[in-house]
Amino acid sequence: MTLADYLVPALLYIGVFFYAAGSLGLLRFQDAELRLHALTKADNVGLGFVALAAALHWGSVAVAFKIAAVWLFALMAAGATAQLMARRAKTAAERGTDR
Amino acid sequence: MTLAFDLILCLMIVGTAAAALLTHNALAAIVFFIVFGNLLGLAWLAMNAVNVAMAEIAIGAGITGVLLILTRQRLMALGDDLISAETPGWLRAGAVLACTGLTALVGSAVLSVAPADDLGGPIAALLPELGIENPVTGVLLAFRAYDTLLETFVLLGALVAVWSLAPGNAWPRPPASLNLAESGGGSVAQAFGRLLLPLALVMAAYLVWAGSDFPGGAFQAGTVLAGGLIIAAIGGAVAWPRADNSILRAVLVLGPGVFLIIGLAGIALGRFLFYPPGFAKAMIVAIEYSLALSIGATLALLLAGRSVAPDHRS
Amino acid sequence: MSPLDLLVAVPLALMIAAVLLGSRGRLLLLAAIPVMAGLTVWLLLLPEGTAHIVGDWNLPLGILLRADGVAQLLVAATSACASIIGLYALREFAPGPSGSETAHGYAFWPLFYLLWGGANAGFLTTDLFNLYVALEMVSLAAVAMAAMGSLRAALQYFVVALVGSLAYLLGVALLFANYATVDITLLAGTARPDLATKVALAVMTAGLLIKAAVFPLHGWLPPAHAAAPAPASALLSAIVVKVGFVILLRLWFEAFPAIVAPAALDVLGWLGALAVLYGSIQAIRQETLKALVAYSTVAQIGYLLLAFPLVVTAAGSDRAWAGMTIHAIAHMLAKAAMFLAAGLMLKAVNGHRLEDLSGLVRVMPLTVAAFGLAAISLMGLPPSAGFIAKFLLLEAALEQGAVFQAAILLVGGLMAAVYLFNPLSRTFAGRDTPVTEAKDTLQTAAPLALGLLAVSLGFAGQAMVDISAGVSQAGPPAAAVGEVP
Amino acid sequence: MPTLMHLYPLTGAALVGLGLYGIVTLRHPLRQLLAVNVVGAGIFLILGGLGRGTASTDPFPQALVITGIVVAVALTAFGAALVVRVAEEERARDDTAAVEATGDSA
Repeated sequence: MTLADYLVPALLYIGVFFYAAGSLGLLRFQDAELRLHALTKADNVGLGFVALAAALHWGSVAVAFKIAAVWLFALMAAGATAQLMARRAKTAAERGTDR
Repeated sequence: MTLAFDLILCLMIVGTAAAALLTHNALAAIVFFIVFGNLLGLAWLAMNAVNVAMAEIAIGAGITGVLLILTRQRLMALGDDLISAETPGWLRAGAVLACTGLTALVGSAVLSVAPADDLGGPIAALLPELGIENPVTGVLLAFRAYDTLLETFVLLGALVAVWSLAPGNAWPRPPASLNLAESGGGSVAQAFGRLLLPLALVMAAYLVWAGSDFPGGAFQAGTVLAGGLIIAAIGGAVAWPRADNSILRAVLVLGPGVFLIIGLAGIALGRFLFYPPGFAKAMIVAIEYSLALSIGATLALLLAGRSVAPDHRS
Repeated sequence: MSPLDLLVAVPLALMIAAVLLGSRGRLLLLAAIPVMAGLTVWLLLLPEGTAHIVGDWNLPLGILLRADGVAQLLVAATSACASIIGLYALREFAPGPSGSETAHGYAFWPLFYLLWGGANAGFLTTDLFNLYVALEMVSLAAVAMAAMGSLRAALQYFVVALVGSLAYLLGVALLFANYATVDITLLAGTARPDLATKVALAVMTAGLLIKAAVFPLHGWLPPAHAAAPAPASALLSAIVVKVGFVILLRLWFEAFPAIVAPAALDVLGWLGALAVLYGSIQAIRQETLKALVAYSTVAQIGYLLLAFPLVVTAAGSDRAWAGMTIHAIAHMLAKAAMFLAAGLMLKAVNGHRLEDLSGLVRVMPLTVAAFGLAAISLMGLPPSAGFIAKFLLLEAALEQGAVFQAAILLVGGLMAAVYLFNPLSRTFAGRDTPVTEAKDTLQTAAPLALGLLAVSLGFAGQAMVDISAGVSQAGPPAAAVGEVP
Repeated sequence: MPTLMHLYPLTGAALVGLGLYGIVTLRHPLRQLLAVNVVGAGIFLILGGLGRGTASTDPFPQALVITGIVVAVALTAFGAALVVRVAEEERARDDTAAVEATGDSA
């Protein structure tokens, strides 16, 4: 057993924990901003840990680079989407509609 | 471990499909459908069919999902509440019986067939002749190139069919804008769109190139391109062209056109869609690049919809 | 070089041109007609059983194209119908006086060529999955054209057509899993009467019966066909429903004749008989002209299925086969003529009811004559192609002692006479209706040419019988089959 | 002889039945369109799932499935556009009817 053999499952568990936290937030938080906050922050940290685990598991620099690119991309997409959704939620709240 | 994974995945697939069909809320149905599509992608991965997994997630879940969401939005803007009228109990009971019967029948037919990789061997034997290593690309662009050629015309025809629905005073104006960034402060969406479009282009080019030897290919690449175009349109970074824009029309027919010309050129050498020995890969890559471009534009415009009249908002 | 692929490739190339040019490019049709006519003649002259693979890829991986009797006759009739309907449509789908184009004017032409190429692809291929793609090409164009008339009817047509296609595709999936091929000629050699094959055949047949609008799955057809613009109605009734029918022929008589139970054929025959009776009764009851013509299609499709049990029986089976095939092309020509003529008449009187037609024969005698010629073929009166078809079927039925089928054939002919005589007699009787439409020579000539063709083809009866017999029952050409694992 | 390999194609069979139930019982055309896509996905699972060998998956049905997915999205897009157009026309008809009704009463 190498260090990676311990690290990979450990990272996966940490990742899953953040995912669970994010999902819990999505379910329990009251308004759109808080829910988005849980979804984008916690889930992307979770994704980061899972990505790290995957990169370690395959143990190749090229693969690690690709996985890092995927994670960065997911971060940007989540950020941009969350911003759009938050703005939509804000205008909807101002107009007093629920759509 | 794998069996448990397969079982849970299959149960989730059936469960999300049932939820998508049975829920009263149309938006929830669409969301369940998108989850369903992504789970199907996982199923294809579990079956070692990476090419299909990519196509399913990108097209089956992605494009179809966006299409359903946009359609719902357009319908709601027209005052359609998307509530499916209650069907009478006898009809539902009959449907349950009939569909259970059909499932049992199809299921027992499925069980009577032993799963087997029958053609993988013969295909692998022929691939060196083509100079490519991805067998699925080989089937799509060589052995079944005729199917694929006709299919690209179905896609083109679908766009023409969508366009044909434009009301009299709208043609050939552009489709309704998807721009969400117009009312100030939209810089994030806009910047993201601007960033994504060139990224999508690079990604699409890579997918076509890699598709000869690894999973990927023209359809997956075209979908990535379409995704980039849609995001850019949402961010206001691109505006839909008019339907009579001649550059647009040229882009739309480029892929089917190149495919058809290469097919017809084959006649000079023997038969329709015959690739000259040694040039098969070059032909396939040429077809795939032009197809990816056309597919990307076609899918994006299929999502955008038909021309709308000047006073129309949606 | 071979017409088998060019008959598909040329319409597709024209579709590309039409996407680029829209209705400004509609005169390309004038170049397309001679080219397609030449290719069709070439196809008819090919030696019996000519077949070749696409590209360089043998079965079971590749796709086999083949010119058998059914393909030759149906492609020829499609060429004739599409060419003449296209000429009729030149005026209907043209840019406006100021050069402005409508969405319909633009979209009709690409869809027209898509339909033409898709139908030819379907008639000429022996591959069941390739047939699926061809079926979708045709359905897509057909629904879009129906939508130019009535959006509601088109939506209903769309859902029904989609369900039919999926049922067909489900069967294709089961067959591929079971036999590792979807080629009809290969399936014919290896067909087994096992569960998967039976389920596949059942769901495919159900799907195709929906697509061919066979009673009681016909509900979508009359509204869609009656509401569409005249050229679109003509294409739908003449060509589109025949594609589903040809796939049925391929499945029942080529891929799986060895395992089909006679009882199953009898069921299809019964459905056909019901379709003849129901469609005719409905046609008699209609008060609008295009609905009448559309229900007549439901009835006429019935004859095609009525012939199914006659074909498989050994005695006189050639005759029943020929009668069925000739009936398919006779109906194509006659129904296209009738929809075009009906379109002209209704436009002239600016109405749609039968009573609006009164006295029309004095104003547009040639168009009424075209309607009458088409009616002669649909009723099965000599010397029309419809007569040859019904005569052959009747002879086969009597020879096999199938009194029931013979009776339906006769009753159906009589009922056709009733429902077709009604609009014709109106044009002769009563006051003159004010006519609004300016005359257009090409549009007047189109249904007349199709009607004359439907009637005069009866004189070529023997030639058609000979062509229809050209079925390559012997299986695929040896050269086309690769290593089957 | 059922094997574990039958799991995915059997799931496909279940999806075919479920989707058909949706097509029959759902009255809104957009929901029917969604149901049609579920049936299609089920058929694809049958086609691809029965092409699995012990070590590899047959690329031939994979290619057919990809073709099928593309045809499905093309038809779905047209169907969706048709649904919107029908709703639009009906809305316009309702509006005209409403205008005429008020015109009569005035």
